[in-house]
Amino acid sequence: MTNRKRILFVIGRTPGRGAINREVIDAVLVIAAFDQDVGVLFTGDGVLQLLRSTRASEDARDHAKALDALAMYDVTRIYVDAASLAARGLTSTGLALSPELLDPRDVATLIATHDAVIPG
Amino acid sequence: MTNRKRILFVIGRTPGRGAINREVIDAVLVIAAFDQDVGVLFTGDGVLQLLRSTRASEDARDHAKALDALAMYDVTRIYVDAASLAARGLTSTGLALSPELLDPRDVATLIATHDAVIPG
Amino acid sequence: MNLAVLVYGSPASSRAHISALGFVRAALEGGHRITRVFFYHDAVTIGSNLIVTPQDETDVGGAWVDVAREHGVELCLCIAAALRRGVINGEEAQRYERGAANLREPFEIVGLGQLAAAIIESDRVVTFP
Amino acid sequence: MNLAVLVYGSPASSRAHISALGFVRAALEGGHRITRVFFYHDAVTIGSNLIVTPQDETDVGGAWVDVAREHGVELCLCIAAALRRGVINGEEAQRYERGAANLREPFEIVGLGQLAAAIIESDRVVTFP
Amino acid sequence: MATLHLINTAPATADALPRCLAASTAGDAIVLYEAGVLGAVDLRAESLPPGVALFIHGRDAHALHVADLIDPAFGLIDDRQLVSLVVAFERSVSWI
Amino acid sequence: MATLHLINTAPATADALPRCLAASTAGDAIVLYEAGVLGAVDLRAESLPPGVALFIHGRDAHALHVADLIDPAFGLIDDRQLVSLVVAFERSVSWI
Repeated sequence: MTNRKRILFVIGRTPGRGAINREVIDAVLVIAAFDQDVGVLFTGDGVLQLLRSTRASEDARDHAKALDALAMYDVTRIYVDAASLAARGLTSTGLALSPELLDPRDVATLIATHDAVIPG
Repeated sequence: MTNRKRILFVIGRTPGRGAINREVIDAVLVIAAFDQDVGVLFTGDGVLQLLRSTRASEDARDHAKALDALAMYDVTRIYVDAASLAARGLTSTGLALSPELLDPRDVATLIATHDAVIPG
Repeated sequence: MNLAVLVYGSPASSRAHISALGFVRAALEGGHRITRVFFYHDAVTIGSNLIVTPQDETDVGGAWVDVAREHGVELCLCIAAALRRGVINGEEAQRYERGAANLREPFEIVGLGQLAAAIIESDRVVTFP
Repeated sequence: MNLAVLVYGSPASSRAHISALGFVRAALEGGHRITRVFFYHDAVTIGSNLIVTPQDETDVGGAWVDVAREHGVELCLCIAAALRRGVINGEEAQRYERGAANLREPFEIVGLGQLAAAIIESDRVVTFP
Repeated sequence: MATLHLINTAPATADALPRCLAASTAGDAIVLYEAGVLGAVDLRAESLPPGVALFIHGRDAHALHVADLIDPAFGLIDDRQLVSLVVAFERSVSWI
Repeated sequence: MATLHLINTAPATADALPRCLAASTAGDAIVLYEAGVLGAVDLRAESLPPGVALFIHGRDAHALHVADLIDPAFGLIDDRQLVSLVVAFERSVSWI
């Protein structure tokens, strides 16, 4: 397909809400499989999807596996909103997927450099 | 039925969200029809259900009618959380159902004087 | 103690059913009595027998069915909420001229009066929004 | 202009469908092209033919059907989301051995690839969460 | 480069508006609709980032009875105008 | 007279916790569960109203990976303990 677009997913929901977060990741993977240039930004309570712990529930481990599939589909542009982390008392240390840390100005630029933005 | 309880509904959702607000009012009416002593507290974004305007949508007029049915079922103990009004820049002037204005301490007392509390 | 349990949240986009299941199991094991669980609002969609759960996900409706079978708990969907969301039993399907019913047994469709009775007769009411 | 429209919210507990319907009608009247509307997450429950809408409430599914018939817009439910929430067509009902199907025509059940194609081919994407 | 930002959640039930404001730049526009119109009650035009326009869906402002509480500097729009905005901007972002 | 308050929503997506804290009195208890556990991250025992206890559902704190970020003064509970609390208090209120 010659029609290669830059598509950004903006993920803002807490983890552990049932099937809905899984469905978002499935959409990311399918669009990546169509050979599009896909980025994923975690913002708001969505940043919590990047936390990991050794005592994770089965649910949380399943979601971690789904997120890890992103790299297999060459979705490697992963970003996290630094202000959302800070507002929740979190740091970027040890986050899954090694996201690029963006301040609000960077987020604006990120959005402005994509053809379409899909919330999740 | 000799088993007469004091039951408080605590309504916290914005109006206009579809059937869900109507379903809450239906539950209030049915429990009132069982001859219980029912009170209704509007709090958070739920206080917006008490606003009225002349340019209301059809939806909003239907909901107003449902609320007005409360009085027909003798649900006359209607309360509104003053702090929630203030936080939204609203005053109690012109609110539907003429609710009693409660400060946070009054809300605590109201809850403590009911046998069961149902969110809505 | 006699507990009334209400569940409001959607099974697919909230944790309400997971939380309520954990609570109900622990309460029954603790010797408390739960006669009925009431599903209201979007929670009623749990009572459909047309849900197909992917193999690597929990069949939440099935977990409720297990609780009902093991402990004799009634699983009650409020009728108005269920009809609005397309969960219907044989009787209502006939009344509203639908070609099929999709209620998963032993879930049952009841009137709001049952909810009122459960609240009135219980010692405690717990809601999972 | 070629618009892709995504709807996420539950028909019974959000305004997503009302907002999306207003937008889609205005866009079509304005001469824009909407080939398909995609329903994802809880929005897929709109495609059930077992929903019974009370007489004093709007039949939102029927409003979508009208838009589809008048303007040739395809109403697409994403398959994984639909199966999880108990909306199923004849083919899937057979595959998963369900006694009935409940898809309201002309809603159709499609794969996520159709969503991808619509996003890729459109000039603008609008989502109603 | 300009982006249309859409918000349908109330300030009390989401932090979408502050995140959206932080990520808006001159030339962008914001549309508040559904419960999102409640975000306009506490907002003054002066508190928007420079060069960012804000519109409010009139249908929803009336449905929630807050049309009279909103800074008249903000324009009330209908679905036809929402479509025009979606077409005029290069992309739209729904904040959840 | 004592009340058990239940909160299942995150601070960013609901104002349930501040409303609940304002309406709690000595002898009450608060349980945070599901995304509600996120409210505990910014909370210290000293900032609770006097005489109000706060518990956090351990399953959800672990599922959201925030168990290590929470003031150890708050107790982690399981479903069995949640049942005990519901029974021990005269009524429970789920804040939405």
